Amino acid sequence: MSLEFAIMVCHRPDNTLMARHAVTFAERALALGNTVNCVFFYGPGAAIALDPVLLSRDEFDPGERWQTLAKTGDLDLAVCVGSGERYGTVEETLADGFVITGLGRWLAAVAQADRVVRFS
Amino acid sequence: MSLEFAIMVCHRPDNTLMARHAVTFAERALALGNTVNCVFFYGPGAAIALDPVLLSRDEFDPGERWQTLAKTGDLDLAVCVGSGERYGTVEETLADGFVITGLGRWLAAVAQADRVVRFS
Amino acid sequence: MTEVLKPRETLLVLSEAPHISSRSRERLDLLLALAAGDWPVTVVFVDAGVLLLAPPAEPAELQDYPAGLGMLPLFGVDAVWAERGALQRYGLADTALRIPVRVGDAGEIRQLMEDAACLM
Amino acid sequence: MTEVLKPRETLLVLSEAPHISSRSRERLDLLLALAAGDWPVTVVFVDAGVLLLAPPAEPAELQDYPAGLGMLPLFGVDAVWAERGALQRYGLADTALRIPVRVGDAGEIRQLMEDAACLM
Amino acid sequence: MLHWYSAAPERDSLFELCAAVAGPDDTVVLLGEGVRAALAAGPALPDRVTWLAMKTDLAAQGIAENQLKASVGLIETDELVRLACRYPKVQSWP
Amino acid sequence: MLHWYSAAPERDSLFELCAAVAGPDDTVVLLGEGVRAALAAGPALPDRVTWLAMKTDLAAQGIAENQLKASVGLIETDELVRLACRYPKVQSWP
Repeated sequence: MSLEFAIMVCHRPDNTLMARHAVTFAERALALGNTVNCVFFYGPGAAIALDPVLLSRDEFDPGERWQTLAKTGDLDLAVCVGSGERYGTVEETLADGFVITGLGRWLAAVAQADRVVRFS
Repeated sequence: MSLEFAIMVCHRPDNTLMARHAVTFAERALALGNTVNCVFFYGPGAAIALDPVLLSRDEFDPGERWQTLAKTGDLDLAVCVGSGERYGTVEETLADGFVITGLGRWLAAVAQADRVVRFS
Repeated sequence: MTEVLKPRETLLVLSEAPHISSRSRERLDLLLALAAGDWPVTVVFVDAGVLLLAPPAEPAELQDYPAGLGMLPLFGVDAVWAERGALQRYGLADTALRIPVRVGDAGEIRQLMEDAACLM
Repeated sequence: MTEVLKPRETLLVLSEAPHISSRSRERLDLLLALAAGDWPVTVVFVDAGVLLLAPPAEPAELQDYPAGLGMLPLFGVDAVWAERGALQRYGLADTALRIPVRVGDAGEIRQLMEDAACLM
Repeated sequence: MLHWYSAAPERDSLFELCAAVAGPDDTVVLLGEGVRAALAAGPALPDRVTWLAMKTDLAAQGIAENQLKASVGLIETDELVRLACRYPKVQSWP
Repeated sequence: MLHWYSAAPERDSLFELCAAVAGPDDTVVLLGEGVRAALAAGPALPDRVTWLAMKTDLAAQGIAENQLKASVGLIETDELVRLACRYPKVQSWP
């Protein structure tokens, strides 16, 4: 059975345990035959989408894993505009592969999804 | 009696309670006749020094209060280079009034200070 | 996006105290976005999240964002619950709160989760 | 800076678990910087911070930064303490730790704080 | 219902609420910091509920399997995905 | 010795350690989230120690003075500065 997931990512980038779960969950959900209609970066999660040229996250960089996944699958990496403004993730500092959107994008994804999950 | 303080600021920018304490402590320590030889932004505290043009911290922006204080007193606002790289605070994104330094700057401040305090 | 937005009965649990991280603010923003979008929404305040319900006693310096709760009745949201044990622990059991709430324990909170179509 | 750096007997308390925030990493970096700078330093692992002492069982994906503790003996730091209750709580009381530690309770930790010239 | 518990279990009050809310058909997955609740000396885990913990988080925090309560099962991500498919709803704590 | 306690007091284990470490001449200032430890229904505060809480943090979290233990004194920043001058060392928790 193939299900459609909407994934909210709200953990801080330096919570490497949750960071790894969120991206691995998306990878494996796809690998097991499901779809992911939206990954929504909300709250502190917006800082995951900072351009890697500004960063040196030597321990584990969730942003790069998400970018790689977005290149291979048809994932939509949506950063909440309000959260981005709080964490310095704006058009000038946004990593490739992410887009800045409003909460409406998330609500549309939830309305359509079979499963809604949140990594916090 | 006038004492010399070295202040380490390690709280996250969105911990508005601690953010307000750290800057108010520095303001009042000076007002009560003491000196502050260094304010060292370490760990998540490095994100306080992000350029406000990239941010909209509508609730409380500790960075602006620190900038104001630095203009009026002779405070040294030093951002740890290693922490800055983890939080996206680098020369291109650094707010006015802050400088990027190594941990050696902090150790020198501690060696000379009468009092060492940390806001975490 | 061409899909028609079908709002779903959604439950939000708010568990974090105000002002110590952006989390409580962002959960509240999400709640208000759902309510403003006419989603049928139920909210449960648990653990330190019940402090969002406490009457305002803010110093003006911090934005009183929990005041946004006052909009819930205007949006027709009346399914507002609070955890009994938390109200007692935080000294709010006999206090006039910002908005009227129904008080529930674990069993009632569980029932709310079962009744919701979507947990966010 | 022209002042001569006078190292001071410094005590660091490490209380946070690895990998769930950058805090434990940054406290460890600070410890190693002090040790490398020949500061006389004492470290006490308390609460979830004792997990930094657990033998490595990391998946290779996360950098094993607690391995840096192995440098402490090389720097001549042998004042390494751990909280007895925390070791028990986290199942480490009878485990071979990364580095040798002395085990203490609240009374001994207090004495270490009294003996230090500087608490960082 | 499926629960994901990722808060620090040292925060007793939230953990106790989650354990009280979870019902007989529920599964609680401990992940992130939450895995520390699986430690033998950790909080009580009511046995009407199925308790699971993410293996990688235990390893990353230096927690060995012999330090855990016997009642906690260990899983990896594929099983987490399957659980999220099997249960219609996931409650994330916090 | 002066202690600044700013962790969430719901994290029992760290709060208990701080309370056990603090001695008879010590003052513990509760600030940030830590002020919730001053609540009447909060953790036990040993009375050999002087307990203070930052007034602004109580107000910001919606905690009224009549919800507090009577043994906790309330202070503002000037007093925090004076305490940091009076005591040679401050231990920040965490």
